[in-house]
Order: sequence, then structure tokens, then C-alpha cells
Amino acid sequence: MDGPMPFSRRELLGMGLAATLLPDFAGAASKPRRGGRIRVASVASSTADTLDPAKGSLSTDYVRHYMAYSGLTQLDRQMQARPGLAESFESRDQMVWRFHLRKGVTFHNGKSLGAADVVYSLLRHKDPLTGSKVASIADQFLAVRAVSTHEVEITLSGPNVDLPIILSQSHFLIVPAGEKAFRTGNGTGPYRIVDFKPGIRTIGRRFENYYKPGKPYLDEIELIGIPDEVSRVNALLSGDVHLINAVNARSSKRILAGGRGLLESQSSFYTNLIMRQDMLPTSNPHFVMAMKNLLDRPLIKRALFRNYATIANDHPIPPFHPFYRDDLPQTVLDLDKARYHLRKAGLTGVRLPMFAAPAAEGSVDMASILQEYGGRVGLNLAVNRVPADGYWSTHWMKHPLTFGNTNPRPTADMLFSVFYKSDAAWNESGWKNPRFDKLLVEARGEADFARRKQLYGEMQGLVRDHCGVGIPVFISLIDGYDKRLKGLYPVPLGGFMGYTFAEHVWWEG
Amino acid sequence: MAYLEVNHLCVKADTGKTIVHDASFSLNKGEVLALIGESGSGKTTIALSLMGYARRGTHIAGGDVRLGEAHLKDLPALRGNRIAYIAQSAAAAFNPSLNIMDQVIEAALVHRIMDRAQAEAKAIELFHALALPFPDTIGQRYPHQLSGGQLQRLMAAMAFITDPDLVILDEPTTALDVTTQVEVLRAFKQVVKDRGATAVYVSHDLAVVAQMADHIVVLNHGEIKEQGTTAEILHAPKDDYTKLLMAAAEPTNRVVVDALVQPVPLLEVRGVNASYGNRPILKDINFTMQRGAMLGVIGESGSGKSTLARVIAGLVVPTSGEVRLAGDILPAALSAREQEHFRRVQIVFQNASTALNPAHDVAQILARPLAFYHQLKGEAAQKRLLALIDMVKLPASVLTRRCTELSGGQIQRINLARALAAEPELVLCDEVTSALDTVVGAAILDLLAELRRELNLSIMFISHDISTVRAICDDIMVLYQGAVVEHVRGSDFDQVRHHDYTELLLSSVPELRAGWLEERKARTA
Amino acid sequence: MSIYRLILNRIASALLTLLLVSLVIFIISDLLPGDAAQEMLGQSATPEQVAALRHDLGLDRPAYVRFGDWVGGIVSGDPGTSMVANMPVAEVIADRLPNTLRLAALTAAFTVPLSLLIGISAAMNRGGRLDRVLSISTLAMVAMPEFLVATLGVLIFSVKLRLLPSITMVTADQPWGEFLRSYTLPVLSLSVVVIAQMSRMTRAAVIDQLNQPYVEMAVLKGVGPVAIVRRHVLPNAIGPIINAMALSLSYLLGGAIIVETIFNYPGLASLMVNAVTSRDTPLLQACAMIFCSAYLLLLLAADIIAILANPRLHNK
Amino acid sequence: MIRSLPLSGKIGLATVIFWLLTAMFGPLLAPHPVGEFVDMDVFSGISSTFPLGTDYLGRDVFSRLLYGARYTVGLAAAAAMLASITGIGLALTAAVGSRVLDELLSRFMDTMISIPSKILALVLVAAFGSSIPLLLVICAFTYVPGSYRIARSLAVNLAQMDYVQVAKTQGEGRWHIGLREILPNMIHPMLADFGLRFVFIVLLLSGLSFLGLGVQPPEADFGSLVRENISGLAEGAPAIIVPAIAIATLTIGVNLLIDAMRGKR
Repeated sequence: MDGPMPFSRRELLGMGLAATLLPDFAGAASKPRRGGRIRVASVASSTADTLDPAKGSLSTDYVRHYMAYSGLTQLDRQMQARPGLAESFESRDQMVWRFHLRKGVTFHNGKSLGAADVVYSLLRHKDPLTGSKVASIADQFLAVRAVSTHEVEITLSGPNVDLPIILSQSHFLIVPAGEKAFRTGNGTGPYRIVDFKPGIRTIGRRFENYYKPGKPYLDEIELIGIPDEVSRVNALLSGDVHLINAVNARSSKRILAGGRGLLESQSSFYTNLIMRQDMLPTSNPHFVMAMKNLLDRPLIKRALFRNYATIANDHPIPPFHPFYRDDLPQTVLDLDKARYHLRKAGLTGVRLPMFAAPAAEGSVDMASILQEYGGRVGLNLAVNRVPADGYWSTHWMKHPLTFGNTNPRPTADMLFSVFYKSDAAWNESGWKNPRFDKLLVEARGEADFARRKQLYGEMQGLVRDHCGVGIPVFISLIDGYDKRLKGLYPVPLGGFMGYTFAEHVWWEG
Repeated sequence: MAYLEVNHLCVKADTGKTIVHDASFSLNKGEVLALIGESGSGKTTIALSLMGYARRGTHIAGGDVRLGEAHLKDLPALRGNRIAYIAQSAAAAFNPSLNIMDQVIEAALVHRIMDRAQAEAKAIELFHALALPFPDTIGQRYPHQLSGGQLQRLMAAMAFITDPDLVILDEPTTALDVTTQVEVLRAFKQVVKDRGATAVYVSHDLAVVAQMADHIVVLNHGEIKEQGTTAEILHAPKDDYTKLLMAAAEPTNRVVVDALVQPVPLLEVRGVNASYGNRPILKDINFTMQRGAMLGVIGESGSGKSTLARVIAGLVVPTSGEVRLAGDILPAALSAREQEHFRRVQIVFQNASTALNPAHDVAQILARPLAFYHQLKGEAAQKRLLALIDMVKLPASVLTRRCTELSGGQIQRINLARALAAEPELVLCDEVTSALDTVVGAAILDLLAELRRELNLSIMFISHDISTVRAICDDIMVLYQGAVVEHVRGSDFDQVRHHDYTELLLSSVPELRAGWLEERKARTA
Repeated sequence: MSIYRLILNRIASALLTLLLVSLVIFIISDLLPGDAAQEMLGQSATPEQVAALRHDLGLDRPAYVRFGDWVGGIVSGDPGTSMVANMPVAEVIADRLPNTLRLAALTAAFTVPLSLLIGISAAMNRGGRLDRVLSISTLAMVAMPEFLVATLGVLIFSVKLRLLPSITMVTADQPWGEFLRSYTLPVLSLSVVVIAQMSRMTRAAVIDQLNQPYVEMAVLKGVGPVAIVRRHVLPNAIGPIINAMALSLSYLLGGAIIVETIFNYPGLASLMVNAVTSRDTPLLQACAMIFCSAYLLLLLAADIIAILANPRLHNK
Repeated sequence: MIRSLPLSGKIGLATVIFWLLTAMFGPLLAPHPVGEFVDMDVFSGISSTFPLGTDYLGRDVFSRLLYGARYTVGLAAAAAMLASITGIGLALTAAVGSRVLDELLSRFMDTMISIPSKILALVLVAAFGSSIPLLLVICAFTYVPGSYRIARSLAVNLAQMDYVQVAKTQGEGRWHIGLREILPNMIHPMLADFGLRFVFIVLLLSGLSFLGLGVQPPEADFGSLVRENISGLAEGAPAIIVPAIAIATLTIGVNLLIDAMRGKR
């Protein structure tokens, strides 16, 4: 089943990632069985809900898209790209890739899958009218062409080892050629969409002709969104829903006490303090150091996240990551140092507004904590809580001090390219480091794992020491589930098994 | 044994204040007893307690009421059945949302005395007996479609529907015009007599009581001052208070010498028409009033007398015509008048308590015109204030009080004082004594006469009470349905041949003697 | 003035208000920073992308043109297209409006009789013990934040006792028992707010009439207390009571936002919040217009009922 | 005056005075700064160190409550005041002004009242950012129409009173009539209305904090205190119960006082 893979699997992010399962999960060893209907509540649902994978922007969308559609590749438990609709794929130079499609795969409406569908699905991201969320990633597709009815060739603008992983992401799922309306969710995925009302519900029924024999297991999945966390947890506890994501760590005790299961996925999800390097006074390196020394990471880990978090060191690679550099000294809360740097920066006694919003998880409380410690070293930080909506367009990165929030990315390269490259649109702190940029390009085309780890290691050091970003902790993603639901395991990419639970889980009730 | 017996009745407010103190009287079957007294005398409270009823915030604190075999505790069950009540203001006592018939027969249905058809037939019979117009269909009407006199008679029908043994009439004609009152009184008296009911008649008006009652109980401040047969009370009153009442009821002539009147026209009203919407209120009013005169304007409700005052004061803009004051045209609209116009004409309203702002104390109220018209401030104003208060015969201590703390008579004096503060040429007095008890009202009239003499005021005195007007005015004008039907000098009043309407008015004023009602009936018949 | 003139006048003034409302709504929605184009494209958008989409959505036209277009559309029955859902606004709303109306109707059906009962009993016993108990308990009801009441209800009835569902699912083919069970908690939570208001207003209106002389007259005719309220008081108090009810009931539409959030109920209020956060102006404006017109309609209905109930007006 | 109040009124008055004093002097008495993290544990119960337990971040609930009183009581009082004053002012204008002005004002108020307040708040906060002045304006804005309705009907009735007619015949100007003759007689009934608005605003504020539109952290009004600690509800943490009781006592107290004052008249 696995095709030839001309690159080392060990290079991929996710290898040996710590996947923590709570003791309850031990029961998952039972054999999958068919049947059952579950209701799943995700964090959000709105009129923006869509069946267009290119437009997916919330966890509910991702889940829905993985229900209806399939990708060329799929990630396995270790975050490695496995064949999906593509039986096999290969590249010699990491520039030109060839994907061989599986035969006999059909869409829900009976049409069979061909190379044209793949070409259409990938190229539409480059059309601005598509409004694709991953247009910038798709920019590297120089050409996508059908070599035969079941063979596609992708030519990149530069070498990229991670392409198969990128193509496993929900935005790149395959839709039928020419699809524009996206009313029915006609894909090759495990569930047929029988009811879709934006902001209300999605119902998927098992697709009998799914290309993986025996799968999926469930008869039906109803997907709803419950934005209010307390309500979501209550719905799980009262038995109205069977699986929820984005559980607040503070609710963990209740969920366990209520006889429900808890699935913790350690991930590279983080909320960070952003100190703009192109604005005053945050561009002062001493100020940046002072702020990093003001972060009480253990307190944040304990009070905000009830220990469902991992202490971070102001760079985006978590300790359980294969590319993690373990010889960097850990920055800790040090009021004397902070006071020293502040004095050096000449900013003692200055008053600074700090923008936080519920949109960046935990940022409001982190801001409160920073304000508290700031007061002790003569820094007057004013918390400015703004509404979640509009935060990203009107506040994020637009003031000297704001908070950002970064979802897990499947590769280290994506993380660094999107958020730390000098010319990246989302270079949150606006830092510019030519050395970092050079290393990034080099690592992307490097096939050797050890060399790659070394390159990424140096980049981690650069970010920690010079970038205007303070990352206090990596936040674990927590799902809550009914214990009759089996087959769940953590995926560091996101809750709901990286949003792909639908095809993997079964019901024992 | 008497049919109705009240023994040592005591009614108190929940706050502990006594409203009726130790009242005892009795009444035989088929007789009419009158409770007479001024406001606050407790007459209505006693009447209500005859039905075992006390208003919210009060309670019967002691004594007993016996009606036949029934005692105080049994009385509530007899309400609307063996005891019926006729309230003072029929307009308020009828439910505006229900038609007349439903309300008239309600008591009969509630007490299951007869079925609906029987009750309606009985009601129509009563409508006939009470000389109501359209007796067969009037029951389908709603209260707002009927006049006060009609409603008052319908209330009698409501009371008699169950053929009660005892009827309580609580000031049943006080809210009515004098010409209407006569007819209503007659209807009441007839129906009481015909049905052989025992009745208790509550009133402040001795002359009315004289026509209705066999016995009179005189009340003051919750205590019985004197009781006896009507003849005894009218002809040989023993108690001082009763004498005082009698004296106030007798018309006194307060007209002062004509010498006060100067042959100079002060107020000239020429061709004034006024209307509310499409309804004409004043029709072509023309008259002249001399400086120093006291012009009495008389008319019943709806005659347009108050509107006339308001036109002169500028509150109502006439549709045509003009008003001149000492030769100057008074602009019709308030906004066109100048301060001097305002100062020269002052108006005094009937209801003094609503005419004075309860938020201000007396000094503030009086100081305002002083400052506004005469720019008087500080000591000068203070001096003038004291003078004004003295002029209306009030102690200086009232200056710091609010009018809510003063009695009705006192408030009306303040009201006058405010008008005087402007040093006006013309004072419009709109029913200034109508809301007051007879004794208090008489004192106000005396004060007016005195002020006129001392200050050489010109006064336009508007009233529905022809005897009052005759007593104090030297010029009398009668308004009827918006038109002047008669305008004579007071001194000539008894000599001239009057307009029919004036005649009717004159003959409708009850006289303070028994038998007047029957005589008048004989005369008009 | 004839009764028809009177009613027509009310309708005309309601329409005038509606026009004002549309203007205010338009101005307010224009105040929002950012627009649908920006929100749709999210963080990653380039300025060119945003400009293209903005043009595509017609957001770059001057405000008065958009206002004219919008009002014209509404008058002709087409409130436009939801920018975010890419569906006709009418269709998006058609999914939600019945839910909102159903919740409001159920709540009204529950609260109106109950508040009448509470208000009238309190009024009849004014100053008495029952009055005091009722007024303190209605006060206590309103004294708790709505979201706390709702959450507490869920904790007790859903999580602890497992009697009622914690979220309100709307499906077409629900059996009656299931339907009632799922609406119980939201209806109760909403009721807490409106019952207190309505019963207090009812009490005041009834007491006002009880103090009228015609009530004393009825007492003196021997009419019993219940009959007095039924026959004499209610016909006269109906105007102010209906008015108070209309005011309270209008709260059930737009004010249900908290209950909708907690019970994850797909109603109009949360749709409108959605529209605010996604800057979906046509949807936002349509929702706002619905809330405002519902309010005006309720008030208008109350006025007309009051006019019809008043014999002084319809017996001319 | 106080002695003549019924027992319920006295209880109400005592509660109101208690909260007023807390609002004024609370922060002086607070053992900890409002944002300080004092406890390793979260949602701890009542203890001698933390008289009302700790909140979801391990902060002292007692101190936060003392600080919160200032926002809840102060903000609600200020907003109710602003709403009442604006409402009365506009009502007077309508009562003494021309009929067109009256109609225009009334229609405008209808317009304002018809927009659901929480959603309006959402839009305004999105437009202008959350701040105390904005919260104040939103709350006031929401309750101006209600205040106006009542004040207008009062003022129109008062404008028919004889003493106003007298003032007119004496040549007094509109503003004198509005301010000297009508206004003083509106104060008392409007005071009761003010109390009701106060209560509604306290509840509106808590509703706003549910939607995340409340006071800026680390400060918090009572509503925000309840909202931020709602996850402690299941375990019955004092962190949520105490502020809920605070809201209840404040609103009930004000209501009792108003009812007692009304009853006296």
C-alpha cells in the first residue's frame, strides 16, 4: 500500500511526538465495530461555515471537510505523510513531484476521481476569487498538470521536502473539477453530507463506497458548534453530545469527575506576547529582554492552564519536537534582571497599553499577570481588552504590545516561514534577521535529518535571543469524550485527532 | 324599635387618627335621615359604615350598626341587595368600559334575585320612572355618552334594582348643575317615596337637605353636633356650629357702593368667538366692563364662562373678535403679549391647590411676580410679601410653608395674594369659592369685597351660583350655551324682566325651607 | 377622530419610526471597523486581495448609494445577499426566524398567564402577605444575572439530574415530549426576566384601577373580589397591561442572546451577533430590521388592542 | 423620614448604604491589590487567609469584590443618572416645545428603544473599543428612551396643571415653566424610576460582561466576577456565589427602598 518514498521519514515533524493519553484511554484496544450515531460539538459555528475546503477557517470547518473530502496524502499518528488518494508519490529534487492516483475512487455523486479533479483542486488556490486561506502556500506551485488520467505532476518554485505533509492539510482536500457552489459537499470522503446549515449543524452519513474498505465505522455524525465553553462542557456532561474540543483546562476536573474521558494533545499551540521591533519603545532590545524576564511561566502554566501546558522558551519549537534544541538556557521570571533591563532601556515608570482579546487564548489573563509583575519593577502596563471580533484585523500587530495566537503547523518550516521570516506577512514582531532567513531556505531543501536539526536549532536560538516575541508556554489541546466512543488518539496538529477523527472512531454503546 | 340604629360608632384611620367619634343615631322604617356637614366632617365615612364598609387605610374601630336584625358583621352580605348606595360622582362611579345595562343590573344578578331578562325589564321600568330619555335603549349606551344628570339618575336605577330596604345617597347632586339638580332631586324623592325605602341622605347643602329629609344629623370633625327633625334644626338650631352653617347658607348682600365704579371702560370684549375643534364654545360675545366694577359672569357647565376667562387671559386663542384693556388691544396669543399685558390681567383659578405649585413654598410663589414684574428683591420684596400676606389676612408664618400643608381656604387666599402681587388692573376669578365649604367660601367672598374696596380692583367674578353672584356683583352677565343671554346692573336685577333661562336659574336654587321642592313643582307644572 | 383614523395614525407613525430605524441601523453598521472583505479573507489577506473582494461585494460604493440600494431592496422584499454565507439573506434568516419565534411564543405562552396571575393576585392583596411574598420573589428572580440562572439550571437539571437536555436542538421531526423537554430550560431562563417585569407592571395597572371609584361602587353592590377584577378592572387595565407585555415580549427576540448562547440555540440574536463579528452587513441590517420591526409591531398591536378595548373610542 | 419607612424599606436603605460605603471605601480596606495572585490553588474555599476564597486564577475574591463594588455601583449610578437627566431634559423639551419637536423626539426614542441593547453594545464596542466611558454611554443610551417615556408623560400631565396655566398667563417663558414649574414636581416620581434604571443597568452590565464587553481586567464589576468564575459554579466556589449574592442584595435592596418610598406617597 505504501508507495516508494524517496526521502527520509525521520525528517518529518511529529516523529516521536509525545502523545499523552489519560489512563482511561487504555480501553481503546477493543476491535472497531460498525454502527452508531454521535453528536460532536466543536468550538465555533457561524454563518461563515462552509463546504469549500479552501475557505475553511475554524475547527468545525476542518472536521466537516475531512468528513466530506479526502486528500492526496494523510498524516499518520507520527505525523508522517501516508498515501491517501495518491497511491504513491515521489520526487528526486524536492522540486518536481509526481503523484499516482488510486483507481476506482468515486465521489459521493458517483463520478470517479481523476487527475483533472486534482489539478483543479490545487490550482484554484491561486485564483484570488477563490478566497483561499492558503493562497500564500499555494504560491509555490509553479505548475500542476495531469500527466495521465491518474497521474499528476507538481512543480514547485523551490525545493520543499514537506510537500506531502502540506497536501494532507484540509485546505488541499480534493474536490470535483469545476465545483464552485459547494452546496452539497460532494467529495470522496468517508461521510456524505446529508444536511448542512451554516451556523446550525452538519450531518454526515456513512459513504458506503469510501475507498478504504471497512471504514468509516459510524452510521452518522452530527456536527454542531457550541461557542460557549461552559455550555459545551455541560452538553458533554449531560450526555447531549459525545465529543467536544477546546476544553478549558479549568473544566478538566469536572469532566473527569463526570465520568467522561479527556484527551490531551500536546502541541505547538501557543499564545505569545508581541513586541513590535519597528515601533517605540518595544524595539529596544533591553525592553524585550525585560519583558521576557517578566513572564512567570510556571504561574501561567498552573493558573491559566492547570498544568495542561509545557513551559516554552520564547521560540516556537516545543521540547517534544524532533528538532527541539535542548541546550538553550531556559528564561525564567527574574524581577532583578527585568528591572535592570528596563533601566538600561530607560523605560522605568513608562505607561504602555497592552492589547489582548479572548481571540488569543489566555491572552487577557497573561496580560493581567504581566501587568502585576510589571508594577513591581516600575513598568506601568495597562491591559486593554478588546472584543474577539475584529481583533486580528484592527489590533493584532498594530500596536507596540499585542498578543498573538498560533495554531499548530504540521512542519517546522511552515511555522518559521509564516511567522518569523523577515518578509512574512505575519512576521508578528516585525524583526528582520538575514541569517535566520538564509537558514530557513537552506533547511527547507535539506534532506538530511541531522543537518536539518542543526539548522533549525540555530534558528531557535536566534528567535529566543533577538525576536520580539515572548512565548511563555505551549498549550495542550484538550478534547472531552464520552467513554463509549473508541479509537481516539492525540494528534499534535489539533483537537479531534487533528480534525480527522470521523473516519477513525467507533461507538460501543 | 328603630329600623336602623347606629350605636357609639367609631372609625379610625390605620395611622390611629379618629375620623368618626362615638356617633349614635337611629332611623325608623320609611324615613329619610340627612347627614350634614362640611368636608372632613366624617359624613361619608358614617354612610359607608352603614354598609359595614370602610375605605382603604381606615377601619371601624368600635360601636355597632344594626339594620333590622342584621348587625355590623352581617352588613357586607347585604350590600347591593338590601342596602344600596348612590355615589356622589356618577361619572366616576360608572365603569367606563361596561355598558349601562350591565352595570345597572349587576347587583340583581350577583345576588341571584332575578334572571337577566327579568332584571333588564325591571331596569327599563326604573328608567321610565326616573324620567330618563330613551328608556328602552339607554341601557346599551356607555357612560361617556351620557350627561352627569342622566348618570346620576341611572345610578338611582342601579340602587333600586333590588328593591333595597335602605338607600344611602352620598351627595348625589353636588356635582350637578343647579337646573339639573332640581330634576334629579325630584326623581330621587319620588322613587324613594314610591318604593317605601328608608334612606340616608348625605350632603353639605342645608337647602337641599331641607327638601329631602325628615331628620337631620349635623356633623363636624367626626362628631355629632346636633340631631333632630328637619323642622327643629332649621327653625331652632341649638348648636353654635349649626347656627354658623345656617348663617353661611343665607345669602348676604355684600355689594359695595356704586361709587367705586368709574365711568371708564376697562375691559371691552368685541365679537369674540371661540371653539374647541369644530365645537363652538363662545358665540359672538360683546360686553364692556367699567374700571372698578365687579362683573359677575354666571352660567352652568358648558356655558363657556371659563373659556371666556381664558380668552381674556390669553390661554385660549379666539377664532375671531378682540379684547381691549383700557383701550389697548390685548393680543390674542400668549406669545404676542408683552410683560405689561400679563401684569395687568391676573387670573385666579377654582381649584387653588392645583393652581399653586406644590414644589415651592409660599414665599417663593409670591416673590416670583414681585421680582418678575416689579424687580423687587431683598428687603423690599420681603416687606411687600408681608404686606400681601397681611392683605389676605394670613399670619406671616405661612410664608415658609408649602401649600400642601395649608387648608383650602388658606390656599385660595395665597392664590389671591399672588394675583395681587402683580398689582393688576383686572382680576379674573374663576369659580374661586366653588371648591370650598360654605363657611370658608363666605369668608373668601368677604375678603374679595374688602380687597376691592381697599385696592379699587376690577374683578370679573365667574360662578355657577346665581345667589353668590347676586350677593357681591354690581354687574351681572348670564351665559347660556356660549352666548350672553342677559347683562344687567346688579341694582336693577330684581326689577327687570329676565330672560327665560335666567328665570329658570333663579327658580332652581333650592330655598332653605321644607316643601320648596313640591311648591316649585306645582309652580312649573 | 374616528377609530380608523386613530389606528391609521398609529400605523403611519410606526412606519415613520421604521424609516428612522433603517437609517440608524445603516449608520451604526457603517461605524463598524473593518468590513466583510477583510473578515472573510482573515489574517493572511493582502491589500490587493481585500480591495478586489471589496469591489466584488460592492463595498467600495459611497454610503448613500448603498443605503438607497438597501432600503429599495427591503421595500421590494429583497434584503440582499449575505456576504459571508454567500446565500440570500432571506434564506439565511428563514432558517433562524422560526426558531426565534418558536422560543418567543413558548415563553410568552408560559409567562403571560403566569405574570397576569401573579400581578393580579398581588394587586388584590396589596399590602398583604401574599403581595409581599410575590413581590420579593419576583424581585429575587430579576436580581440574578440571566446567564447565572441559565447555567445553574443546566447544572441542576441536565448535568446532575439528567432530566433535561443542556442544549436545545431544533429538528423537524421531534416528538412532542422531546420538544417540550428541550425547550424547558431556555423558556424558564427567559421567563425569569420577563415575568418579573410583566407581573410588576400588571400589579401596578390593576392597583391603579382598583383605586377607581367605580370599583368601590362594585364592592358596595356586593360584587365579589374575583368578579370585580374580571369584570370591572381588567377591561380598563388591559391597555397598560398589554403595553407592558409588548415591551417585555419584544425582549424575547433580541434579548434572548444570552439564552441562545448558553443553550446553543440557533436563533436570530446569535445570528446577528455572528453578523456583527463577521461584518456581514446585509445580514446584520436585516436582523436589526427584524428586531426593530417586531418591536414596533408588538407596540402597534398593543396600541390597537388598547384602542379597540376602549369603548370611549370605538362607540362613536 | 427614615423612621416612617416600613421594615422592608429600612432593610433596603441599609443595603444601599452598605454598598455605597463599600463602593467609596472598599479599595482602602482590600487586603490585596485587585490583580495580585495570592494563592497557589484556584477556587479555594473560605479560609482565614482568604475570607471569601480565591478565584479562577488564585486571586483574593474579597479584595476583588471590594474593588468591583466601585465599578458596579459607580458605573450603574452614573449611567442611571445620565439616562435620567437626559431623559428628563428631552422630556421637558418635548413638553414645552413645539408639537413637531415632540413628535420627532418621540419617534427617535422609539427608534432607539427598538434596537436590542446588548447587540447595540456589541456593535458599539466593536466600533469604539471597550472603555469605562463607552460602557457608561451604552448603558445610559439604552435607558434614555425608557426614562424619556416616563418623564414625558409626567411632564405632559404636569404641563396641563393649573399652576402651569397660571405661569403662562403671568407671561413666564418656556424655560422658566419647564425648569421652575414642571421639573421640581417630576423629581420625586423620577427618583423611583432612577432606582429601577439603576437595577436594570446593574443587570445589563452583568449581561455585557457575559458577552465579554465588561470592565477592563484585572478590574472587574460584579457581573464580570460572576462570569469569569462561572466554571466554579459546579463546585460551588465562593468566587462565583459571593458576587452573585452581591448583585442580588444590591438590586433587591434598591428595589425595596424604592417600593417603600413609593408606598409612602
